[in-house]
Amino acid sequence: MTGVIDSYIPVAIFFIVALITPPVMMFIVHQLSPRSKAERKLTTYECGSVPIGEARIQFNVEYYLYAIAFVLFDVEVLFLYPWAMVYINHGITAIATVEMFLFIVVVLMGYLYLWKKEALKWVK
Amino acid sequence: MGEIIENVSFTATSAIHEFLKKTPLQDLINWGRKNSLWFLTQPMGCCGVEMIAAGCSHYDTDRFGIIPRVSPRQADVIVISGYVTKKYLPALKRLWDQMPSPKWVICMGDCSISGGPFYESYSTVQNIDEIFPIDVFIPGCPPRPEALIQGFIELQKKIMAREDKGSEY
Amino acid sequence: MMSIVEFLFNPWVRGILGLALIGIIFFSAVITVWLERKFGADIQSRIGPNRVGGRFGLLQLIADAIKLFTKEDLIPAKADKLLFVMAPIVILGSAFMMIVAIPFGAIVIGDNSYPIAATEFDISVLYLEAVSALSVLGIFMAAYGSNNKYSMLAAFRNIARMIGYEVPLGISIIGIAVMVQSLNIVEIAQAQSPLWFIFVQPIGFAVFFISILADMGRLPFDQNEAEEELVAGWGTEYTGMRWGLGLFAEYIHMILGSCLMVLLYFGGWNLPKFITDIYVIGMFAPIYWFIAKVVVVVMTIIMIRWALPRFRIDQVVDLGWKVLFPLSVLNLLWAVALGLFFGA
Amino acid sequence: MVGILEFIVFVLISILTIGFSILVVTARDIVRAALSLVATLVSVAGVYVLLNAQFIGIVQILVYVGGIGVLILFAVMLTTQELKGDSDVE
Repeated sequence: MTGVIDSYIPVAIFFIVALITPPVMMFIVHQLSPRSKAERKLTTYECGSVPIGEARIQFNVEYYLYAIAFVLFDVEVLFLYPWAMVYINHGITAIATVEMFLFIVVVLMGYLYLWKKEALKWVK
Repeated sequence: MGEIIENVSFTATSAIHEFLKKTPLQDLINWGRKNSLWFLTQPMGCCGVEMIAAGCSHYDTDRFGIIPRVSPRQADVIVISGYVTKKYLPALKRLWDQMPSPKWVICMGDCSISGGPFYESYSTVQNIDEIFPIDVFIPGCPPRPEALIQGFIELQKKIMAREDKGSEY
Repeated sequence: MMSIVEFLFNPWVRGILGLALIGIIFFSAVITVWLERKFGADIQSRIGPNRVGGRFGLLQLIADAIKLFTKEDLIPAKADKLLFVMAPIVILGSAFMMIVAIPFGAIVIGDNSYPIAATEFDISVLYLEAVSALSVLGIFMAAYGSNNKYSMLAAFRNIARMIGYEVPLGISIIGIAVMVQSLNIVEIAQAQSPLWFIFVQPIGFAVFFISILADMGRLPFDQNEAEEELVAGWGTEYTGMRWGLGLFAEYIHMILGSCLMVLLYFGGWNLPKFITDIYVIGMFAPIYWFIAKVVVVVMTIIMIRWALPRFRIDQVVDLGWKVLFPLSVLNLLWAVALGLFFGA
Repeated sequence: MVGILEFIVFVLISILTIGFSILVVTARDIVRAALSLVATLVSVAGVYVLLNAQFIGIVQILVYVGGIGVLILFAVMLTTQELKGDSDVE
């Protein structure tokens, strides 16, 4: 194994601990706490009324528009990370800066288009 | 409406839990329970306003570790704060049923204790104590927040002395 | 001497010793909850818990923990049981995975500083951002699992808010990365030895601070737990310790977010050399310095919670997309200019 | 020794990935299927890290959990098909 993966060994250890801790805790709780056989306790809470219909309903399409915009900008932001690492001291400073500036301008054009089209408006 | 109100008493079924009740460890558990009595924000009548006031800055039930919770799933105490109309009783009973065990009831104000001004009214429920296992009655019309706080302290004493009814529900 | 250091920096040893950090963070989450109640009481001119554990109610959280541990654990009949049970694991797991990469101060011996972190890698800032996004999925699982209308609304609001603020958060982090030319959080912390980045990039700090508040779901951005509208948000159907785990995860997120803020903008643990050269005190002084800064940030966040009202969800989304995003791009340009001026 | 460990981790991640991807197509609840898909993509991130491509691995988590996962969940919640939990079936 090389050095890079070594630094992920603690991540793996923490991952396993994170998987184990809540079940162990809930087991202890299960032993200590009272348990009752009552169907009425397990009804869905809705301010004391009987719930009408399912909670898993269709949602507004506006959420989806936000999600699409988010994916676009998220991926574009990710392109900036490698660039930020190398744009200085690698002999490409001038061209890298100009190109990234152009990239940001293009992204901003898309952003302005979204704004103009009212895709970022919560309730139309 | 149209729901049948049953007076069901639920019993605990965990073996370790039953065993703990006979040991001094239960005192520690009761100490924890009595010092974190979270009450359900469920105001019903004019007493409800006093109940809210008891949680606010001037009276500050947080001193005793008593804080309001909005969901019955995280509440320990339900305060019947006012007249219980026949129409509201199913909702109240449902909220009480949805609270996880152990849970306690405090009966606040004359209306909920005996009917008060609505004694033998056609629309209010009399004899609340036959429907809920009430631990503390707080008389008054409406009782002042201090009285509610005293009621909480009496409930704490009952929990410590293991004489409360609520632990069984 | 060197062999001990080498032994401690073995990844296996480091990972297992690092588990102690989980305990420490759990303990500090308990303290933060206590601080929230006591300090919040001060702000509202109340007294706050003062009945158990002396005048300051120090044992209040122990009592709460005992109660939560002995409270009945309910799974609603209509719930999707698998998702309902898995959700706290994902929320808490996201918090645990964040603990791995954050250095909680450093021990300075001579010219060498040994950061107290379970691990270090080159892109830890990006890793933290990625892992903290996992908790959103956990909240969605909790909401969909419990099959409660309030929870579903809470989860959707939560996702809508998160995706509005993740982009400005990312860009403000790039603003730092272009100046340090590293995504390693230890290097970023050490790079601000003479000058904190909050003075270099005030706009970036404002964007980061607001975004991380929204990311942590603290007021004024807690639309997903707005008690007046949505009962208890995703936790409406959760009882006892299962709810307690989620609550703890949120407080752990808050502490870790404060740590991140201190590391990125408030100079981390750096102290002048003449202080760290003092024989034993100086060795551990950076840790105290770091913790002091984190406490200040945490208390600021608590103060904001008790002092500000809650925004409407459309205002929140508008703030993220229409104000913070352009501001973060502006800050990026400023940071690039600074980076070109000083870096090249 | 170290090579064996790497192999074991790889096998574990592969089992996770395959298991979750089978769940994607067999789950009756459409949201469970979507969440399994996200879990599959996260386990693929583990493979990337194992291949020394840590940046790709982290980006995989960031994009596929934060972005695509949310997008899929929203898309699923938009469908007109009546959503039913597996708890009804079991």
